[in-house]
Amino acid sequence: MAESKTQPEARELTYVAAINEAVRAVLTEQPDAFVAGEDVAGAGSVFGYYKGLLEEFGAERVIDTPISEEGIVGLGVGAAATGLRPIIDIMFMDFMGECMDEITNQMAKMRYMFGGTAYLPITVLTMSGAGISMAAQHSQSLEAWLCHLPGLKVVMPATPYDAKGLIISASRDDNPVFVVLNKMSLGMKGEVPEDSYTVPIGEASIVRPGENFTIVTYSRMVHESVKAAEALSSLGVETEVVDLRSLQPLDTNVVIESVKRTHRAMVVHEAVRFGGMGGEIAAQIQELAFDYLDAPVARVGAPFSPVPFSPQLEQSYIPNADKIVAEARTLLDV
Amino acid sequence: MAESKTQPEARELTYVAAINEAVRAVLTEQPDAFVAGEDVAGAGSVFGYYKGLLEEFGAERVIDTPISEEGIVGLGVGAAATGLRPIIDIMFMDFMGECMDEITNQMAKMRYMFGGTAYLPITVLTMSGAGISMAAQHSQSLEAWLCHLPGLKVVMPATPYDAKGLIISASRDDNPVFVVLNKMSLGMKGEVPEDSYTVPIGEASIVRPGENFTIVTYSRMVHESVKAAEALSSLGVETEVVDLRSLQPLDTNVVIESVKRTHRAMVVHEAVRFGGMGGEIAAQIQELAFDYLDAPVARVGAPFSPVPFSPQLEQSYIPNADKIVAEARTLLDV
Amino acid sequence: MQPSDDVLRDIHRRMVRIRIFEQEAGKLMEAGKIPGALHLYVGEEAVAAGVMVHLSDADQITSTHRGHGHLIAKGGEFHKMFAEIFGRVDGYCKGKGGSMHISDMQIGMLGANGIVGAGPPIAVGAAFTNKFKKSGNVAVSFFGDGASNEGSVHEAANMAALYKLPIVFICENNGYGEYTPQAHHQAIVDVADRARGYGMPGVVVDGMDAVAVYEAAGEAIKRARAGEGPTLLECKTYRFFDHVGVRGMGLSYRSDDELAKWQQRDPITLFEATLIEQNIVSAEEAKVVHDKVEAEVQAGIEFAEASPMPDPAALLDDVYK
Amino acid sequence: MQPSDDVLRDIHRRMVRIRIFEQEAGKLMEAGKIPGALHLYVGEEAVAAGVMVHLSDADQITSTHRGHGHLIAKGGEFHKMFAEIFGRVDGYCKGKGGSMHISDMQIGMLGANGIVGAGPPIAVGAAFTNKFKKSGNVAVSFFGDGASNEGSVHEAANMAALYKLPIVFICENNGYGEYTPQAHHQAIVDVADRARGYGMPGVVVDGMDAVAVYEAAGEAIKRARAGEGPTLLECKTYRFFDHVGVRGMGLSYRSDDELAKWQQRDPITLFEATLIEQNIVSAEEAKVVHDKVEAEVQAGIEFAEASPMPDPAALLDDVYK
Ligand SMILES: Cc1ncc(C[n+]2csc(CCOP(=O)(O)OP(=O)(O)O)c2C)c(N)n1
Ligand SMILES: Cc1ncc(C[n+]2csc(CCOP(=O)(O)OP(=O)(O)O)c2C)c(N)n1
Ligand SMILES: [Mg+2]
Ligand SMILES: [Mg+2]
Repeated sequence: MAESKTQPEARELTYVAAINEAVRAVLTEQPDAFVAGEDVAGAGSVFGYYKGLLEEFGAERVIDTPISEEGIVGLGVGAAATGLRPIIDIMFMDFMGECMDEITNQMAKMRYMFGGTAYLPITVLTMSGAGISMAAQHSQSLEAWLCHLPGLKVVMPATPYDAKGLIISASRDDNPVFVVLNKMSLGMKGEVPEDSYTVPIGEASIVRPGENFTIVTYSRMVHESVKAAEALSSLGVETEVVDLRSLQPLDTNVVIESVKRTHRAMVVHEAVRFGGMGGEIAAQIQELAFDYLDAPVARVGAPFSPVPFSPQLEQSYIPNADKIVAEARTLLDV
Repeated sequence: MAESKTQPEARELTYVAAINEAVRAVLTEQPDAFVAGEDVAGAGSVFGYYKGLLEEFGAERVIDTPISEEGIVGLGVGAAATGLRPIIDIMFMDFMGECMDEITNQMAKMRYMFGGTAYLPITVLTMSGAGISMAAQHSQSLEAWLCHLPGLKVVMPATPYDAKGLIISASRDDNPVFVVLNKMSLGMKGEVPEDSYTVPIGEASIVRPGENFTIVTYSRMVHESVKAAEALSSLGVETEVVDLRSLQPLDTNVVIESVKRTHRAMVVHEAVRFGGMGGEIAAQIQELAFDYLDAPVARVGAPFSPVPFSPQLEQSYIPNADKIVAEARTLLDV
Repeated sequence: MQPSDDVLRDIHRRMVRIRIFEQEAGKLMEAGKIPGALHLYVGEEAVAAGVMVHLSDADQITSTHRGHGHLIAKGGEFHKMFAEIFGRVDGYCKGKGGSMHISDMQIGMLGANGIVGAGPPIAVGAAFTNKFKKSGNVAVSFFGDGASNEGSVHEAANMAALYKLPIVFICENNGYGEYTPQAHHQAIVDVADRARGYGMPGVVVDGMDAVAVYEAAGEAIKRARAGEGPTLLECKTYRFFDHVGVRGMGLSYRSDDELAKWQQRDPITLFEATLIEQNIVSAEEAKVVHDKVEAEVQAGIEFAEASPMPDPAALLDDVYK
Repeated sequence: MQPSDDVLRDIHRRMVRIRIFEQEAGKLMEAGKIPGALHLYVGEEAVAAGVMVHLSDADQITSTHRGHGHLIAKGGEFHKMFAEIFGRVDGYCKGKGGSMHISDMQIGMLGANGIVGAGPPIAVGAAFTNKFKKSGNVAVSFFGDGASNEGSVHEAANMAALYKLPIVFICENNGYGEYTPQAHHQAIVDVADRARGYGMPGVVVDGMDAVAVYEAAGEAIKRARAGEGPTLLECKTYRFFDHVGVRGMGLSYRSDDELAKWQQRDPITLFEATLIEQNIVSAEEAKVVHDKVEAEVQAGIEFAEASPMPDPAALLDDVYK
């Protein structure tokens, strides 16, 4: 896939508007692309991603589906295998349980099982994260399930810029790509060029340079990590924050190079800590940079419980800058 | 739950016979227990777990279901919430995608979401692993999905003794417990006492002591690891093999104590290495025993592809003693 | 199955309880006092009330994301409900569940559910217990027209018919799944047409008519208790508020005309008029019912507001038993 | 839709191709030459042949775990099939898929599938492509009586009817899901009864009668191509071998009598007798068909045996494009 980083212009968009612009760009560029999902057409998605697209591209390309997640993903798999480029919407990532078979056993494996004779250019947009009291079944971050499945790619944009660029990359990719969005970020603003640009899948970005400590993170936790880095700075620790952007493939190089410079690292994600991607990343860091490490690789993630409803409880559940700082201070002894 | 380790008698059973005996013991002890799943009654399961149980306990307690995994797990959830103690059979673990919502959003979370007013004494028996050319959709080891879900317990017995003891423990537990079995192990023999005994959930066992190196593993890979340990012994490395038996809860203590003694560790599982439980375990080891480690914690798992059908390819895919030894020699420089 | 006057009064009371609770909840939500999502039941009261009046505390129900009405009709208590949807420690779920997971295991209300279509398989499990224990209890599963397209509902219906379980499936067809009209989510008009494909009776009833619901549900529940197996009962109804909250996302997916037409068939107005006409309750008595419920709702709100937020130290409680 | 003589001969040839391939595959399996699981199609040939003769290479099908018959009838080549089920590099899937994932994208065979019920949603996607591209092609989805209870089949059927997609659902009702008889997995006799609940026609046909299948499938496919939407066509059939392999697990879940009764209605014997009686093929010509296929099967086996095992270095190929 061609990479086409353009100069950012001084135009600001929200995360949700960037998603909208990305999907519009894809539908414009790719005559075989279409969007299908629950309430994506008439309502433009409950998150507003697709507002105006039904009007612009018509009901043949922006399609409301029944509440049938397995059917929807199956439709995407079958359409992709026969020449279209579906954008499939799974409203909340929590609903993946309803279509995990189509994801795991069909989408991820068809190409391999068929000896390379098929390919599936599917983009799946879905929503993760807690923070607005949607309780245990509408707040999860289950990316670890997807990253464990050979055949899938997984990206998790933290900014409007990356949301747009990664969605466009995903839909130009000839493999299934999950774009896992974040609900607390929908209103966040950032620079977004007007043209159709890509953010390459599999490339992390250093969003804050630093020499003493590396935080590896992704999605909304990038911003909490940057905040934490500012706080740590006042304690004399200069933290490098690596935004992975893609979890599968994982940009191990950028992470390892950073840790080799800083000698201490922490992985931060919103998902439940136990069994989350932090384990994989921490394991890789110590495998590949063992001799450079002056301290264990720490991990910050959600505690081992479902997401509670009550706002204060929920706040005490979700990782944030304070918790990152606290954990870092213990780790770094500052 | 009462622990009741009994003296092993000199009676040998196969893994599948141990499973059968365990379920028989549970149905005998617990009048509210029943077994439901596809072909569990008339056929006694395609793996033979339940042979004879329909005849012994009747069609009200050993129940063939339609091919409806979501319905079957839902039946288990609803029955457990209203006072029964279901044993639910999911024929192949690969089919969990069909019922992942019931597992994730109902079974694992009901108690928490309801503020502790419900409890779900469900035991799920399911089958993992490759090795008999069942190809990509009948050979997976997806325990990582389950271990990431607060509210579930997960055990993976390596021996007939543990299979029986863990199934009995699982069905006495008042929480949902997944007993993930292994298809290559069905015919393996081992000592199994006749009486109803338990193997405590959450307790690892050291199956081979050693001073120079720790392998942390579970399920069938325990045996490959022990084989590898023998080979390493001839190279002067005495390997301690820790059979986790339970993955959730994880017996961190036994692992950490071992590593503190041996200073070098490797995690071995059959699941895909990337995103597998090895990441979590390796991350914990370096978090909790960093200063004791003389080398990075290594991991052996399946490579990043679906399971191939062709026997030789499949053999080159599955971790085994040779691969463990090779990886260990690199790690330990022997 | 003609309802007695007492039963009629009971249904009326249950409907009013739902209506006033939901209206107040809607206001509180708009006032920013309720976190998260709130799916209100206003307009559909005849369904919950007409069904639930047949059930004892030992009978079980599974509910939906739109669960308050079901819980109230089943006997739920306002103060614990408000406390829950406010996220307080005295709520039904100690504040951990909220509106979408509100539940009362004591009275067989196996939970509102944030997953569309998740209830029916669980209800099959409850019905299985009833049969296994020969308890004579029945399980009732509510689900929407939108939910009817989930595979889980299909699997549950088939299993229920296969095992002849004591269960009733109630499809609350309010014409929409979120913002998608029925005609855009299925090519059929009557969800009850699916019953035959499982080997169970399918019945369509006017869900705005509490007596009609009462009678049809009574038949189905009797059948279930008698060991004759499940029924699929479709109640045609309408929600007067938006999908979420009162005004929702402000989308124009349904017309004012359509809403007005249905509001003319307000199940409570209709039912109350009949009761008064038939001298079963006087206008006065009806007003007393409303006033009493109103007072109880206000007391519930006060209770809930006084209830503390859960202690963060309780975060990890109740993950396991 | 009366079949021409040529079509009849074509159907015959396809049936014989399936039968001999499967019989040989069964023998090879019993001889230990085929790794993994093998679900054979013997007894059900009239279904695949009667349907597939209506399709071009541009029409798509989804199959099941019992997929050889579908692939052969769709035009699959023996040598690549044997190579695949032997796990050789010249197989359809380079040895990576095996029997349960055998597929030929070139001729629109979108794969056998190890997941029961997984095909229909994928076929809906293929039909969606056909409609989107206005290609005039049709998708056909095969699934079993057992599979009909999977939620995926329900969701697919509803979506197909909703969008009026060019698709036909073929339920191969052979009376069993593995070892469980139909009466133990659903409370209905005709899976086609489910069609009405989606708003599509449901048709039952004798799956042992190739002409009956041909005619009913022809109608359904014509409807689909004409943009009139899906049909659910149920073919009553029987497998002469066990669920897996030839003799399976040796369970006595069906009686010898039952098997014998169905074998008397062997679809090939019946059909051949009719063809000969009606002078469409002579007994001699029929034998030539068998002999030719036999020779082709043997050549396919030889090819497959000579084909190398895949190089372990190819293990990680084709995970991604
Ligand atoms: C599995 C799943 N898919 C989608 C959703 C999002 N969602 C919540 S309510 C709803 C509509 C449900 O429609 P219906 O079943 O008719 O119930 P109603 O809201 O009309 O009462 C949808 C799509 C969900 N919560 N769960
Ligand atoms: C999702 C899933 N559940 C269960 C199985 C195990 N299984 C394989 S074939 C089969 C029976 C299928 O019955 P049916 O659909 O009638 O097809 P038939 O074998 O009779 O052709 C079962 C249960 C599976 N492969 N996939
Ligand atoms: Mg609705
Ligand atoms: Mg069958």
